Amino acid sequence: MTMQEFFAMGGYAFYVWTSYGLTLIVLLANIIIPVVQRKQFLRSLALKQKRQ
Amino acid sequence: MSLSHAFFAVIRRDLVLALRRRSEIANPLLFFILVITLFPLGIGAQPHLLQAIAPGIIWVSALLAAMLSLDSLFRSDFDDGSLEQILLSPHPTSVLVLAKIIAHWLVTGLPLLIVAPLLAVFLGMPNHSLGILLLTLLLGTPVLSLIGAIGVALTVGLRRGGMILSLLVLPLYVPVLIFAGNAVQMAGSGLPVDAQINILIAILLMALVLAPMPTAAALKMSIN
Amino acid sequence: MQTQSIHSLEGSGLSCIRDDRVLFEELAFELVSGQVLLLEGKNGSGKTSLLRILCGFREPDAGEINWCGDAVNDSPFYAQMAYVGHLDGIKKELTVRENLKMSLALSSPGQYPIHEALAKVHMAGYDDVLAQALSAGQKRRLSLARLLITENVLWILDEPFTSLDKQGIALIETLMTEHCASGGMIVLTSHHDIDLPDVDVQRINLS
Amino acid sequence: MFLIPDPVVRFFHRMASPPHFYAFTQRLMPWLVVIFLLLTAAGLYGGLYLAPADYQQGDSYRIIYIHVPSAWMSLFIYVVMAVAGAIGLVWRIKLAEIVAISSAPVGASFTFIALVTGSLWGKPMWGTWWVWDARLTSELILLFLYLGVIGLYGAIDDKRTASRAVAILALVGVVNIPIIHYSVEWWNTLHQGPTVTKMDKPSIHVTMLIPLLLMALSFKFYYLIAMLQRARTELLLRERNAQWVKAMILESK
Repeated sequence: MTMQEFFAMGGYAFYVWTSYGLTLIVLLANIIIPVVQRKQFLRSLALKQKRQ
Repeated sequence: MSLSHAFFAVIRRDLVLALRRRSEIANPLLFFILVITLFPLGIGAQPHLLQAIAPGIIWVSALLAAMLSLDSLFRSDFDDGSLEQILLSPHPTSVLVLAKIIAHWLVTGLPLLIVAPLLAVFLGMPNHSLGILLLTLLLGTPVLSLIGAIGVALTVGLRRGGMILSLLVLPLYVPVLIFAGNAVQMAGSGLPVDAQINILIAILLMALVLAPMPTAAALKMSIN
Repeated sequence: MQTQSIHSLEGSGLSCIRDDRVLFEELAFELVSGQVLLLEGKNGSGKTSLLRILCGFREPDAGEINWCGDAVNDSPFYAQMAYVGHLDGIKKELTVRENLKMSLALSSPGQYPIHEALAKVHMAGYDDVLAQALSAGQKRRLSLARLLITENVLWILDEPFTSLDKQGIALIETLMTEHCASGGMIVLTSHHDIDLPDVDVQRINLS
Repeated sequence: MFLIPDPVVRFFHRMASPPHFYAFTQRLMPWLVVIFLLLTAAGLYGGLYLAPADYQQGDSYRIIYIHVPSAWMSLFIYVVMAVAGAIGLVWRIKLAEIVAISSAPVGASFTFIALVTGSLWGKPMWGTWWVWDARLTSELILLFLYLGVIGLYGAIDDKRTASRAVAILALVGVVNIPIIHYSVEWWNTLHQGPTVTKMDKPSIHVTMLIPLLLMALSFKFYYLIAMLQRARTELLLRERNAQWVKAMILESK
């Protein structure tokens, strides 16, 4: 199987790759959002402590 | 005093209150009639079309009317502190809550049954399915009150509980809608509907047994 | 109350945190029949929160409460307590008598029948008046009448003196003294200083 | 408790302590990520490359490797959420409450993925984006249930109270899900006939089955990772005044 054939997915490329791409985005977002939130929160806590 | 005395006292109190307030009975009923009147205006009054969707329309409207009426179940008790007194009673809260739900159904659910024949005529439903429509309303609307009580107990303490209540409650109404709506539809085409009715009875019994407990727990949570 | 046995209410290690603020910590008290516990403190110092914890409406963030030696939930606590809170629990569409009958149905009959209780709170003859026609002070006295008609040992009162005149305050003080003399006990919050010469009053300052 | 071996009890006891949980999950995280990546790589390689095309559906069936595991996860996570909620409700374990609410967005995401991929799979198969197929309809209702849980948690300001509300709601939901599922299935067979069921069971071959199971397992690990990340954030938010959080921030400077 060539790379081209692989990406063509037998003519269903749009459906298959949209599915996989969307899943990737949603799953990544689910990790990134809480991690970023935590980092921000820790930073604000550290600032608060410095002020005291 | 005994539990059964407390149970009936709560029912009687809520019925007296509803009678003295009146709008509590009238509002959901008017809403129910109004929504059903809107459908022929919205989709056209071809008799066969209306006839085909009549069971669905009636049941969806009943669902919405039941949901709109839910707020009055605990609202005034929550606002004036009666709910605190009920929770402090040595009697099991779930039983007292069941009494309140029954009273609420008598006030808001039962009237739907009374106007349903009129609406069935509006929508041109065949006469032989009227009995089944009434039966499904009789079995289904108490379930709506019982399940709805859980949702409203969870949200009664919130300032903007209305929107979230519909999100909590409507998905749980799906089984009732499916079986009841379908029973009426089948009855219209002269098919047997024993299965649907039996399932509705089973759902009602389950809701009667299972719903008061989480409702009581949710009220305890809401009061704090 | 019929048995005149000694009851006790103990709290130990109680703490309450609200919105990140520690209202109280490691709070302990012990109250026995015939005593009054007066909670003092500024607004927002946690007086009402403590009362609501005693009622079981709120969970303490730490600590426990015992009734006669047993945890509140394993004891007949709820059959022996009555609460008059910030909200009066009165249905304005019901008459005075109907309101009291409802309270009675939720609990068990106590020292006084309804008409005597109404007389004691200076509301004789108001039986058939709708509660919405009552003044604030009358409503307050009506909710206090609830304490007299139901069976109870412990009264939990949140600011019982609000919207009462001098006469009304004296009336409650009399009722409280009588209640303690017959083996009852009371936990209350108040802005006013209370005048109970014949009663053993404990004070907790929450600020 | 006497049925559970002692070390297990001790493990859970220690895990229920917030600082220990926070530190332990931090150390655990790299391992979870490595296992997840390995499983996903193997699953995708097997599913997208090794497995042959379906004789009826061609390559479009390959959506199965995310659609079906997502649908499984959506139900699985709801049950986990209800169980964790019940534990929090009964034993008042703060971490159980946090696990319950941290599961909800992950579960909702999987439900959303199952719906969208189902639709994307349906388009070439049925010719339309949406068919009132039993599984898709059930997933849609499940999504509403998840959104209800998330919305309720957001609406209640006091987070301990909100956790109790969520636990009650999740328990009610978990009792209702089988009933909803059954009723939708029943409704579906009645109205649609058996035309669309071919999506459920492509004549599955071992080379197709193994990647599917690998993906299902990899999603389980993904759930652990995402849920723990949320739980750690939520834990910090709730414990922001605790001594251990202050100590930790001092150390990190």
